[in-house]
Amino acid sequence: GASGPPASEPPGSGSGSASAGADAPSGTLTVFAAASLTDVFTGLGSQFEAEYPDVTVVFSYAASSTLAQQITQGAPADVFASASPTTMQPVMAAGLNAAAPVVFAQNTLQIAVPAGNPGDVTGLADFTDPDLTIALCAEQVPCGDAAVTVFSAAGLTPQPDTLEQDVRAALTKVSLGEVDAALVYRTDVLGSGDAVEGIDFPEAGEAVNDYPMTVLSASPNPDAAAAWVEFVRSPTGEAALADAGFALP
Amino acid sequence: MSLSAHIVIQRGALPVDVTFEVQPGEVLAVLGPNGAGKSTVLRVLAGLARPHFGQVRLDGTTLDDPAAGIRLPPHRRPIGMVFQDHLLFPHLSTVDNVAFGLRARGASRESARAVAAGWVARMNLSDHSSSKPRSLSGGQAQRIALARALAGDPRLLLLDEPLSALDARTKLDVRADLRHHLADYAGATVLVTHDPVDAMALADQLVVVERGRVVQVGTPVDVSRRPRTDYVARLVGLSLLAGMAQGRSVVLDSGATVQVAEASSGPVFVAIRPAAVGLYRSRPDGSPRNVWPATVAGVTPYGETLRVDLDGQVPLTADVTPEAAAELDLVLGAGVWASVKASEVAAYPA
Amino acid sequence: MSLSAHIVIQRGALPVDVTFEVQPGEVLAVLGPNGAGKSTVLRVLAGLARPHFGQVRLDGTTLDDPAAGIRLPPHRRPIGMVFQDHLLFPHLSTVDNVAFGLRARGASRESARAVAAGWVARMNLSDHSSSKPRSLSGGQAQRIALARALAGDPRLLLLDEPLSALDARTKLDVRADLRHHLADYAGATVLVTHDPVDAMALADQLVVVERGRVVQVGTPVDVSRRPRTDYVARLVGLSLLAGMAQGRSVVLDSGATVQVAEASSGPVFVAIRPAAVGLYRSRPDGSPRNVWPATVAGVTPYGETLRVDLDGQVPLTADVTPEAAAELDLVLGAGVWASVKASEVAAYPA
Amino acid sequence: MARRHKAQVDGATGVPAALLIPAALAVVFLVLPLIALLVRAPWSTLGSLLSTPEVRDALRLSIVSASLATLISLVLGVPLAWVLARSQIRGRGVLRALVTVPLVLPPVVGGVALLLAFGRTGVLGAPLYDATGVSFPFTTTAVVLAQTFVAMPFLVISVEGALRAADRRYEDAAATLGAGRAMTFRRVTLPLVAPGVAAGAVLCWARALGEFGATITFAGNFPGTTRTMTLQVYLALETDPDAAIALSLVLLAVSILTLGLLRDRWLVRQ
Amino acid sequence: MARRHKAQVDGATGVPAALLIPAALAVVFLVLPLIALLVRAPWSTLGSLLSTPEVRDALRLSIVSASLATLISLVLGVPLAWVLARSQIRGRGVLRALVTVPLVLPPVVGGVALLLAFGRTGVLGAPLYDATGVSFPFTTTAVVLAQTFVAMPFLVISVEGALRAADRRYEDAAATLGAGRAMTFRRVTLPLVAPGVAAGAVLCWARALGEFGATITFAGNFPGTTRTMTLQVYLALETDPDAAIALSLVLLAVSILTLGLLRDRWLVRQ
Ligand SMILES: Nc1ncnc2c1ncn2[C@@H]1O[C@H](COP(=O)(O)OP(=O)(O)OP(=O)(O)O)[C@@H](O)[C@H]1O
Ligand SMILES: Nc1ncnc2c1ncn2[C@@H]1O[C@H](COP(=O)(O)OP(=O)(O)OP(=O)(O)O)[C@@H](O)[C@H]1O
Ligand SMILES: [Mg+2]
Ligand SMILES: [Mg+2]
Repeated sequence: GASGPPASEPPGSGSGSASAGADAPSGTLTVFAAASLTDVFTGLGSQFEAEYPDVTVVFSYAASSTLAQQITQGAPADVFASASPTTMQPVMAAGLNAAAPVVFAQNTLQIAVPAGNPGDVTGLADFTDPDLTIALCAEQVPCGDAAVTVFSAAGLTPQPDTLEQDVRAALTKVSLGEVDAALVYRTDVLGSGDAVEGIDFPEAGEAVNDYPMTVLSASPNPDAAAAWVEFVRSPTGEAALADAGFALP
Repeated sequence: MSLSAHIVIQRGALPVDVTFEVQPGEVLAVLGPNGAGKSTVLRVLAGLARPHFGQVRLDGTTLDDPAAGIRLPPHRRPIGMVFQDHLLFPHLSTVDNVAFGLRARGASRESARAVAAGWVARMNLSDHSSSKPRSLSGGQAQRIALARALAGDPRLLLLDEPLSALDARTKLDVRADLRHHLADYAGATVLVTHDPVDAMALADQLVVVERGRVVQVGTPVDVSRRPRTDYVARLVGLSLLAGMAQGRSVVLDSGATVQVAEASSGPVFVAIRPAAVGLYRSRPDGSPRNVWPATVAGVTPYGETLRVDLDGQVPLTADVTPEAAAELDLVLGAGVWASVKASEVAAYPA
Repeated sequence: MSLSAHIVIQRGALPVDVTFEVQPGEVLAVLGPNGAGKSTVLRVLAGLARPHFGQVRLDGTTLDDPAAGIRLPPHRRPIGMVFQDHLLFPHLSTVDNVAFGLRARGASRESARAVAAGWVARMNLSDHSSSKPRSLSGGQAQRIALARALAGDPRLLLLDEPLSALDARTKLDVRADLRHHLADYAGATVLVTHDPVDAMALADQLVVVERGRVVQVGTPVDVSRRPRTDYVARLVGLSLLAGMAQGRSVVLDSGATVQVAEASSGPVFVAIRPAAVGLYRSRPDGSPRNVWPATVAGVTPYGETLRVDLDGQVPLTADVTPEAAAELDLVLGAGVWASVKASEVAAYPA
Repeated sequence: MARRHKAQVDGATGVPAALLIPAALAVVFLVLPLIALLVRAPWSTLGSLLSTPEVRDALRLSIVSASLATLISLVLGVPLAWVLARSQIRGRGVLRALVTVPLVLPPVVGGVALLLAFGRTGVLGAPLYDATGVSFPFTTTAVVLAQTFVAMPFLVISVEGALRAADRRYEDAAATLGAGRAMTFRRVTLPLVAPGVAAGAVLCWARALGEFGATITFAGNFPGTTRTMTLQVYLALETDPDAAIALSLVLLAVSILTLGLLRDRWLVRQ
Repeated sequence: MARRHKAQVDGATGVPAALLIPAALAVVFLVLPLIALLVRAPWSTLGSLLSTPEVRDALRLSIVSASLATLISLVLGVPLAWVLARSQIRGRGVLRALVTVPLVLPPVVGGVALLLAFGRTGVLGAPLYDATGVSFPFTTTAVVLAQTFVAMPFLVISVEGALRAADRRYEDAAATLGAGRAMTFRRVTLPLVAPGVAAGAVLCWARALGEFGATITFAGNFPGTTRTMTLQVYLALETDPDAAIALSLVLLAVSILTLGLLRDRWLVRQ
């Protein structure tokens, strides 16, 4: 986690050190991961390689939907870490997951406003103000889906000016001051630096977005894949995820 | 290496239908007014236009025969062509333009260049051998186009007014050179020209085309002495009249009578040289047997004489000296008398 | 509406430096060999090429004066121009090509069309008035180019070989028409041509340009009678010799002596008409005072006579009948005697 | 004999192998993926997809905005191409390089750049907003602007190429007939390079139609005003890839139809 | 008097207002966003960004793959353009429409189509994989293929436009000199339309360099093998938008430099 140097010494964890076994994983491990995991996974990757020196981890980051497409078209991936259960669906439908996907992280919504909060946004209720410029995610993407849930829980009808295709597009507009508020994930607010301020709101707990991960049935390197899933769910992994703003299941 | 052609093709509103033969080593000149179809005929011979009907044979090989579905593509024809507007390749230097055909026919770069350089020198343009066509004058461009066509040593040479842009001096040289080359040349040549002097100098045989049809065929001397259409007559500087001969007089369609040197009968053409026509203010009394009234329809300087077009029952052209013209007061519309000696009037069967 | 021009411009390797004046209503013909710079001069007058030095004034207005930084752009010049290669707009119909200049100068679409249709009719091309230039023959295209230039009623008319692609018949008509128009025309005309007949027929004044310089100026009759360079002499069909006169004999640079009709002294040119030259197999004994040995350098048919080029101390051209040529056995390199009567030889100061 | 000639004739009126083989390869390479898409497309659901008003709106918006973007590109871009090809203006090289910028910029970054320039807090957008209260983002205007920004360079570059290849002597002839530069341009130059302009317009329209990144960044994504067909396709990709393919095919069909009709009209003149 | 003329001269050697004003507007519109980007760019971090081996790899990969894609497009696309412009082949209209397909297809869908055709389970990919064990996706080859698929139509359309505008009579002249179609094409047609081909190649290269959607879908996003500069920008957008802008500017600078050098060479011939 935030403490300690990247583990040159393995974290003594209850899940047991896989490196102890005679069949220590080796070779190349290919991880298909949602683009929002770029920072966390890249960091975890080096730690993993330190623990399993015979393994080289290669990441391919893209939109979860793109990754799912690639996997169903026969992509040679070992692990798929998706940003939503929806995008995991096509892979499961095609029977390409080796085991039931595990949820390794969760994300909740936060209100993002430009630095200085020019629109004086205080809570979800401001999203119904037609004078404010509001960005939400489209229903088809996870953050949009979650937004629908929180608004109905709050009994509010938002007045968005745009329904963004991904969180990134929404955040760009917040950081440039084009919109007065947007509803995005707290991890994204955290990763956006000083240009964006986050405001918590009580209904956020109503919509929790799960990040599922699975080893793929066509995995060329199932041992390393299994080790990776373990590793992400180990205390080291959980600490890194928590640092990035994710909630743990 | 004889060429025989029967070409039928529709060009816009003009139906072209011509037939001719050219023997090996012979030069055929095609004469005719603008828009008669001369360039069209050359394009068919080159394979650039498809005839609708007819047959073109060179040397026993059929080049075109639409009915049999035969058409040899242009690049397989052993031809050389000079286009009316040169069409030098703008991106190639003068010498590379000339070398193009040699290269296309398989010569190596060096040998093609060497032969081409020889041709450029022959055209007196060695100074320009590495210039692009854009920087050549009109006449220089035409000489290079000629060299380009000749360099490939074609078996059929097609020339579309190859001398028209040349200055008088160069024309003499190029014409002489061309004549020289054509004399040595075993293939057939078809030359389109407007200049009767070129035709006389270069051609063994003349075909006159008007409105897509052949109107007269013959040797240059034949055609120039006995024109059969107004166009040819003007071309060779004669006045042409048509009529019925009865002994030594010919009755024209207008009713006038012309006395001629030799007796004949039936429909004839009558040709009169402008220099043989005398003009008078009042009816002359003398030996000339042909005397007609006329009005002046136009006066044009022609070299050092004046050429006078006359209207009347006997339309004629007369050449007079400027002094005579001043004396006769030859303004437009003036009435004069024209006289011609019967011995100066040639009649031949129409 | 007088034009005065002093034009200095470098074209490739050719330095052009010419000066001339054209009075209102006058036609100036520019003659010269290929590549002499004739088209270049026209392009400068049109504003399409920038002179490096000199001055062009039309009607008191300065069109070009590089030293003063003055240059009127082409479209502001009241000119009409016929290009050597026509340059008809390929996307416009014949009549729209002619109407273009009128429209550009502000006429309404209808009136421009009406005037243009008149011009097309005048060129006998009404049948083609809605065709695209691509479907015109070479000569038809040139007539339309002429109409296009004339239609705008320009104050300075620039003609780059306007008649060269016309057939003999049309040429007569268009030349007469052009002459007619030019006679009525108040502006100045500069005409580039290769054809001495055109120059004689149309020009009031001649400028002969060779290698970028003016070599002779004068009226057509003057220039044709008293050529000052070989090029001009050939152009008008004379043989030109240079020498020193002492009374009635002229000593040529080659050492030979020519007897002339009138006495003079100092450097002179001697001009001899080919028709005045007699050829003999052996030295003739008779009245002609000039008799020289020569060898045959070339024989070319010229109309109905043969033109014989002679080498020797006195290089000459002679016209002979085909019969005489056969009798004399005029093959290349044959030795002959040439004789000319002193009364046929004109000498004038060099 | 006749037979031999016959064979030669066929060989010549056809296309030489040196050209035909690569051309055929190109076609296979470009068309095979399309065929694969067609095979995969959920034909049965196409009807119901097309009948949703959302899709119809998106399609209409796409076509209208791409056409407007092409129109603006023609009006502004053809003169720019002329300046690049013909004028003696200093710094033409730099200018040309700058014009190619939007070609290379990742579209999303292009969208960011547009926001920085024309957004509510942008270099030009902020004073505009302060003065008039008008701001471009989240409007259909923004869609057109984004598409124009991304697609105009295609037009400019192809028209410049056509202008350079054109014979300039016709422009000389027009000048001697009294036509100023503007008239020469309009009545001579432009008709002469019409095929090049048509090609450029096709490229421009197609690029505008397929535009995604700059649009979503600069204009946002709201049904009816800024959600073009491409945005619709991207959203569908998230949840129902087959629907996305079907929507793309609709977009394709419309564009092929439009281009087919227009190009035939344009090219007949030639 | 002289003064009046002087003024006229300037007016004429310059650019007519009717062209200058729209051209200037176009330049402002295209350049202003770029300036805004430049102002905003994190200049201080540029050095450290450029020194990461990841970025250098991505840049190299981008340039190499875009250049290869352009090369393939030239080799296959110019003949295709010739066939579209010159041959009498039946169904040319359909062919041309098909060629424009990748222009309109949203790039991600294009990537899906490529997967469906050339992927390991694709129409052509499956038999290929079964026979040889070779599969394209997720390799550098896939990057080149994706870029070629998306960019080649730009080349084809502009070259076709140039071919149509070219004077065909020069080809006639070449034929009478014994040059077959292939030689005529190589030695006459191609040099005559060189400016058009150059313009097409520039468009093609730029489009390939900026390509994102098809690449990430068909080739994946692996550092060193398939992560081009645009993909790098995309990732940076997720984590550090300022770095993304800086990376885009690097991409821009490289492309402007390359195009500037090449175009000057090509255009001088003209
Ligand atoms: N591509 C074409 N389409 C339609 N009509 C054409 C085409 N080319 C030529 N013509 C017409 O065919 C006729 C013959 O043209 P051609 O060029 O053969 O004449 P020509 O005898 O060579 O004339 P010139 O001496 O003026 O060159 C002309 O009336 C011309 O208008
Ligand atoms: N754009 C150019 N660049 C370089 N040199 C040129 C250019 N245009 C013409 N020249 C050269 O300038 C000289 C004069 O050319 P110009 O066209 O004026 O000759 P001309 O007298 O009209 O000849 P012609 O009677 O053959 O038409 C020629 O030697 C030509 O090669
Ligand atoms: Mg002709
Ligand atoms: Mg000239």
